[in-house]
Amino acid sequence: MAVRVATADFDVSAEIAALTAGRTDIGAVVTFTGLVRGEAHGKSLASMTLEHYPGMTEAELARIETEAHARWPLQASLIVHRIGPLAPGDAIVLVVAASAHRHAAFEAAAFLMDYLKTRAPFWKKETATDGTGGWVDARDSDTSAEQKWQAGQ
Amino acid sequence: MAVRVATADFDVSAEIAALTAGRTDIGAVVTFTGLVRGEAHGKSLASMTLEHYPGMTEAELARIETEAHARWPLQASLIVHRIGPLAPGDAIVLVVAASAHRHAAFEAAAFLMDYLKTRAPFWKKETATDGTGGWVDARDSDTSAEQKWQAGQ
Amino acid sequence: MTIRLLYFAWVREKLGRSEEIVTLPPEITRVDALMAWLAGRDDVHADVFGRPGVIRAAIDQVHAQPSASIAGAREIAFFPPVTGG
Amino acid sequence: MTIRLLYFAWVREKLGRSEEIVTLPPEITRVDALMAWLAGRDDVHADVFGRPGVIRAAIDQVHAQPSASIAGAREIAFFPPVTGG
Repeated sequence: MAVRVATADFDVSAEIAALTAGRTDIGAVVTFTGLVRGEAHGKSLASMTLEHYPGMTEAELARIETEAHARWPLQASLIVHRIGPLAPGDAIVLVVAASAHRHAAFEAAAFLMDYLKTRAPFWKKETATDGTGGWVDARDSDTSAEQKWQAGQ
Repeated sequence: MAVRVATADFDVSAEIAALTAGRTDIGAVVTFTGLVRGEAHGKSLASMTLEHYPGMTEAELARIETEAHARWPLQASLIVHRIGPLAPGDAIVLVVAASAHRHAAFEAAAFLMDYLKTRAPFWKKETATDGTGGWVDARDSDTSAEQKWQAGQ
Repeated sequence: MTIRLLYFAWVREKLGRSEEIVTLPPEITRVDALMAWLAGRDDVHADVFGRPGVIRAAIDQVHAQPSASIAGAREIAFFPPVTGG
Repeated sequence: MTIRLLYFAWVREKLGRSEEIVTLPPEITRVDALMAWLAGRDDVHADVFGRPGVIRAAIDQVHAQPSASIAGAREIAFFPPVTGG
């Protein structure tokens, strides 16, 4: 289990290699990479800045990871979230879940993202190419995605 | 959409980069990497060989990929499957699904793996460290995983 | 009770500060009471803290409901619903 | 009707060949009839093809049910349930 908050980009292959190095008990590795899209709310995006709550971010991501390990038999997991200024096409977040079997890895990775989206203290501020912008509103669909897990589905 | 059958290993980062290069309409990339586990059916595995049906393999993987694109709004996808001799820890298969949003990418990647497991003409032959071995039997759980999608769940 | 308050995203921007140390009257024992007390400071604070459900709180870096007790807390953060990932 | 037959995995190993070209009698029009006809060749073929449900078939590289027509087929493959991934 590991969490990391960084301005630097990440390398998916290197992270998978680090998690699986020297092990032969992992049969399935699922990764999720979130990218900045060039269009948001009908406008062309110029840039985005991610603010977070240092200390709580790491603590909350670790709690989310612990919860995933309690729910699924995971051999390893990783959450990397970038902060600071980002441009369209840039990677924002990486989640990796490794298990003996694929369904646990898929479900745990989806769970980690759903919980991260509603619980990890990050906030996005967008600037459109027309100069307008502001703080991104939370999406109701993210809250319902998290509640799905709480209902045990 | 792309499928590839190869003896060579793959690089997850390079494949993600190739699928997303020059695009800003992808917000979510999910990858699944299948690895050879060191223990199989209670025995320590020495090696594994993958046989396939050249021609049908590529055709069937392309049909599975087309079905995924019909079910989810995907910007890009990739299936890479290795053949020939493999050792514990080696990568066997890579599935990548890219979409604007994460739930489509997660579901499509899981679907691609479930269908690949039950429909793509690959066969594994295992050799244990004690010299015994043979062709791997299909798992009932893989068939039920595929049937879940047919039932529309 | 002396406590550290932290503000993030548009809460921070509207208040014009990222943190402050405050001394609370003894009758302020829950998150919602603290928000009502802050809302009474001035129009800007009323705009930020006077609409229940719009902003979230964390006590010592753990998400907290409006009804949560703030007894013994070292830091309390206020922020909009999170939008990372 | 002349047709190419392909065998994979333990079907290939038990039969000792990976492919053959056969000429079918005209009454063989479905996958299951072809399997019964192959099972009648000898004990080895009976062991492989005489247990319905154990092996799978594909007609011209598309999965086929036992009841599928083989009319016009160029190649028919027989193999165990797949185990890739």
